[in-house]
Amino acid sequence: MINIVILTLLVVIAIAIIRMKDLFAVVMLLGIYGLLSASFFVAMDAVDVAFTEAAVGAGISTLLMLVVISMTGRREITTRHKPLSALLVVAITGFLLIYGTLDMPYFGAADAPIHGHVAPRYINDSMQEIGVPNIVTSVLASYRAFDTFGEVVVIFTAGIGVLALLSVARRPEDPEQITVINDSMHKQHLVIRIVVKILIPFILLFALYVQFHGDFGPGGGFQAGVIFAAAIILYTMLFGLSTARTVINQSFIRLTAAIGVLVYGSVGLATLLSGGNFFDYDVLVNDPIAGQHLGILFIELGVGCTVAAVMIIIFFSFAARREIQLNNKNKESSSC
Amino acid sequence: MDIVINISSGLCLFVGSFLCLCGGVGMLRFPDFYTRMHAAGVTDTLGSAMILIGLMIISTGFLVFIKLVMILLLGILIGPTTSHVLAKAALHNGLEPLLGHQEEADNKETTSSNP
Amino acid sequence: MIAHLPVLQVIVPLMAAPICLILQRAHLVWLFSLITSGLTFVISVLLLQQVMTSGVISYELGGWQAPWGIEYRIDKLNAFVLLIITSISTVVLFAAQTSIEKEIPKSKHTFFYILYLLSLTGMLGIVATGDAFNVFVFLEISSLSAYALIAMGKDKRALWAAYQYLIMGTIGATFILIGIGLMYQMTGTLNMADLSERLPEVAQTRTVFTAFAFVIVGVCLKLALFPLHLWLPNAYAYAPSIVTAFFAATATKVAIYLLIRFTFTIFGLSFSFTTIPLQTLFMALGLAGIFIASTSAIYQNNIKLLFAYSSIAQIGYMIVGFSISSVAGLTATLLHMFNHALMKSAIFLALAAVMYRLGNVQLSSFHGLGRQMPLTMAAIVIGGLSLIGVPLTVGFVSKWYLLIALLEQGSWPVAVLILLGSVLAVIYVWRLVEVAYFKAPLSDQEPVKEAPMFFIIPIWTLIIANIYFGIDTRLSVEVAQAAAMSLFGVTP
Amino acid sequence: MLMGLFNHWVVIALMMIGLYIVIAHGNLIKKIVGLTLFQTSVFIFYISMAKVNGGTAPILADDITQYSNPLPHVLILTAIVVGIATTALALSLVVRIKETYGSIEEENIQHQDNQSLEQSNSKKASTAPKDSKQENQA
Repeated sequence: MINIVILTLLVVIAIAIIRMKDLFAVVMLLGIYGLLSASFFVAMDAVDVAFTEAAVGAGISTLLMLVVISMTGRREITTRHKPLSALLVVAITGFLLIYGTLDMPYFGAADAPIHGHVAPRYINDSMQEIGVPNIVTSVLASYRAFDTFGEVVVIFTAGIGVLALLSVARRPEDPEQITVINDSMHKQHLVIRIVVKILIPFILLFALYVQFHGDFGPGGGFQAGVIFAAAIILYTMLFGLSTARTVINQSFIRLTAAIGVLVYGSVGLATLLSGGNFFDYDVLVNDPIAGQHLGILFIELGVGCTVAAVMIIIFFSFAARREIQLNNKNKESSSC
Repeated sequence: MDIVINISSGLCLFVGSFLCLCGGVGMLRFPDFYTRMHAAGVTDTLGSAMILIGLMIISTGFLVFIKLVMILLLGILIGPTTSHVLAKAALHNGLEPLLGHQEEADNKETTSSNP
Repeated sequence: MIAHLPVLQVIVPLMAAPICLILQRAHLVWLFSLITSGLTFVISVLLLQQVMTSGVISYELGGWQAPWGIEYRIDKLNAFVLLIITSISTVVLFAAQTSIEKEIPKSKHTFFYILYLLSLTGMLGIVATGDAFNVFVFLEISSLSAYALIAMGKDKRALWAAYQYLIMGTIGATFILIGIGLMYQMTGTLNMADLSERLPEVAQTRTVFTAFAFVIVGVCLKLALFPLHLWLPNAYAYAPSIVTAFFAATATKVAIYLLIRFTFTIFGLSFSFTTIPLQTLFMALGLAGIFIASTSAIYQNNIKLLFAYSSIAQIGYMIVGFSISSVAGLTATLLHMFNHALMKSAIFLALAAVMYRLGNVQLSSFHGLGRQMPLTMAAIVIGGLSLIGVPLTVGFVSKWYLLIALLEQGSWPVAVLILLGSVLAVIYVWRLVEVAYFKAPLSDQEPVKEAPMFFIIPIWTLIIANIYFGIDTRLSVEVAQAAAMSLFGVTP
Repeated sequence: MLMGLFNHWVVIALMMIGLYIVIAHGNLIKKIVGLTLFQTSVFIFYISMAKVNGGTAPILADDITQYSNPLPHVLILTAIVVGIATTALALSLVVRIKETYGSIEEENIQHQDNQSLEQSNSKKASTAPKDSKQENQA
């Protein structure tokens, strides 16, 4: 029953998103949509997915959109164009999908073909073959390790793409001005700064917990990477980009992103050199189960590194652009 | 013993959910941003705390208990901070509280609700 | 290591990309990516050899048996497409360093090569894999890098073109995702070979029909098939010239490969062509594409835009061959994939050289260019002749096979239309030739020199291949025919 | 049938709302929001396929016999990551578009593009000889 309630809420939010013109509200609603769908995933027993969706849908993507809105303005000006043809396309697509559902197995049916054939092996044998209680982790990191490799590369690609589009040659900034800005901000945001200072170590600790606890409960490299990045982003938002950049060096973070992918790939190359197929962890150590554990540990580490690094890179790139825009505006207004 | 645990936890849960509900009603009924935020912030902090305490009482394992304590600490730390930041941001952007204009606001509400 | 070739094909460029980020120095990175791309070319040649002699290669990633783990499955079709991609990528990359010097700011060169390698990885991954979901993942790698690469163009319209491509591409990818999900729901498996065995049991259900429709529409969005082509012209016209040369030759080929793979292997011949009137639909769309795109090409003044429209028309030819659904028709499509890659990459590389010397590719800048850059212009002309389908060029070979396939089916009206389409190609190529050879150079134009060696060598390598494969057709036809036959389950 | 398929239908409605926003709205950020909505709804669709009545989360424990299907979860984990990667790239494109075009409304941008296209065509056709004359005079 809970799923129907959540679905109804989702529909309400989606309609509200269509109707709203204030982009800030739209983005906040999208964040809520992400969080609600994460709760729906929990109701559907997909705890790992829920964790990721909460971190991504309600966290990172909302944050990025807010940064962009602060640069581009928050009003949607034009009214909808060509609504009729859009409606037509959507209606055809929707009816085709509904037509397709008519022969679909019912929701939650245990005898649906989807639950036969491939999936039972994961559920029944993964403990003997891999020895990790969280089935999602064992499928993700061993049976379908190559998909996950692809996923890491997608994230890496996004990071490089954002860098290629937004990176700017760093100009030497006036250090005095920065300290002045920092001081003024310190007075403004005293409470939140202190709270954040208390929180950040715990967030980082939690990220590590998620990273290494992924075998037994929901979690893993991706979620850990996002949480780690969230801590750094929080720090950046409060203490300024230049301060954060002195803490985390630009080229160091790029190196981390590259190394994450390389670590993941090297596990595969190591298995090749030990005589197995790519990502066949069995051959890493004498005992296959121990080999699987070792392989999963390393690739999760690779995922964590890359994801955290790329998320930080993306945020830094956006923030740097924003800073430059603000600087230019300030100069213009002062010169006038 | 079981009965005591169950009743006390149920009581906590009930109070917690009641407070959350009050927060929701307050969000809808209060006149301006600051009072609404007050309703949401204060009642939700206590409401979620009560729910967590209720869950702690019936929690079985030690690990679950510790996790709930952590969530509670986090909530207590973050809830008021966010309310503070929200209020500050609103004030900074020039949103005035409806303090002196209470009567006007009341009048408006009554006129708008009586067509 | 021979046994691991299928995975190395994808892993080599993939691992090279992050190493490039560590190397940092643009010059070094160029050399490194060139070597990497060359290596993938060698691997693909070895793979093709292996497949032609000993049949299908199956490689189980992670050592897990096929439907449980991910499988790489190389048959004649993918080995052929792999060869097209890697060869073009290597040749184009050779000219990359010189070309992007003037089109992309220095600080972004490293990122350019990384994205180029990632895009190559994505395409190779799509082609090599035997797992339906893995296709989606690698599709996204290649698309994301493509969006970023296109946006690096120096014209501001590149940004808008990249954004439009991103929206259309993501919708397409999500459609494919929906289709894969529906297929998975009805069969419980994601492996392509396994799907093809289990789909016939449920082929009559409405869900499988919907899955088919969504996959086809999604692939056609990526393919820029006629009504869904709107993103392509601007994306190709305003991207950096090297990127255009690479994508025009490879990206659409990968999409056509996917279309063939989904219709022939996964859903099977009988389902794809008998339960659904796909044949007539694709025939009509292909023909419409040929005529409408060729006509719009005639009116373009930006030469890159002109040839981008011509690409859409050429996709139309491939789709017509595909829609015949006979061995001969499919052979023509595969041949045209190969041949079109050769001619379009040559033409766009030559345009990159023009861009390098002149800074733009407007028609008016071509005045008298035939005498100033003789080698480059000659390459464009030969490429154009190939597009038209003049004998002794590769374009003739594939059109010949297409016509034979059409006449075999007795559909001579379509054959006449195809020939008419070639007339349109004559017109748009002639406009360029006329300006370049029969008009005096504008007096305000600085006389320009011939393009540097880094352009001339790759351009003429491709042009010579154009002529060689136009005369000696044994190799390309043999492979294409074998691939087509294996898809129809006919033993030669 | 109504109860069995109700879930799917609602999810399809959500997908279509997302798709509608992408196609019909002109604001670039709103389009990205629509795209995210569309993708998230597809994720919901996948995850509801994996549910087994009476099943639990696929984390092995001693006293549980029925688990939900773990494979769609894995696929969607990957797809979520792909989604955020696309969003990040799209947003960076929007930032650049705003900087160069000064607007994030589709109609406005299209208008500017058409103008510049016409300009370049007419300039090349009509002003090129004029320029050459000027140069000759100089």
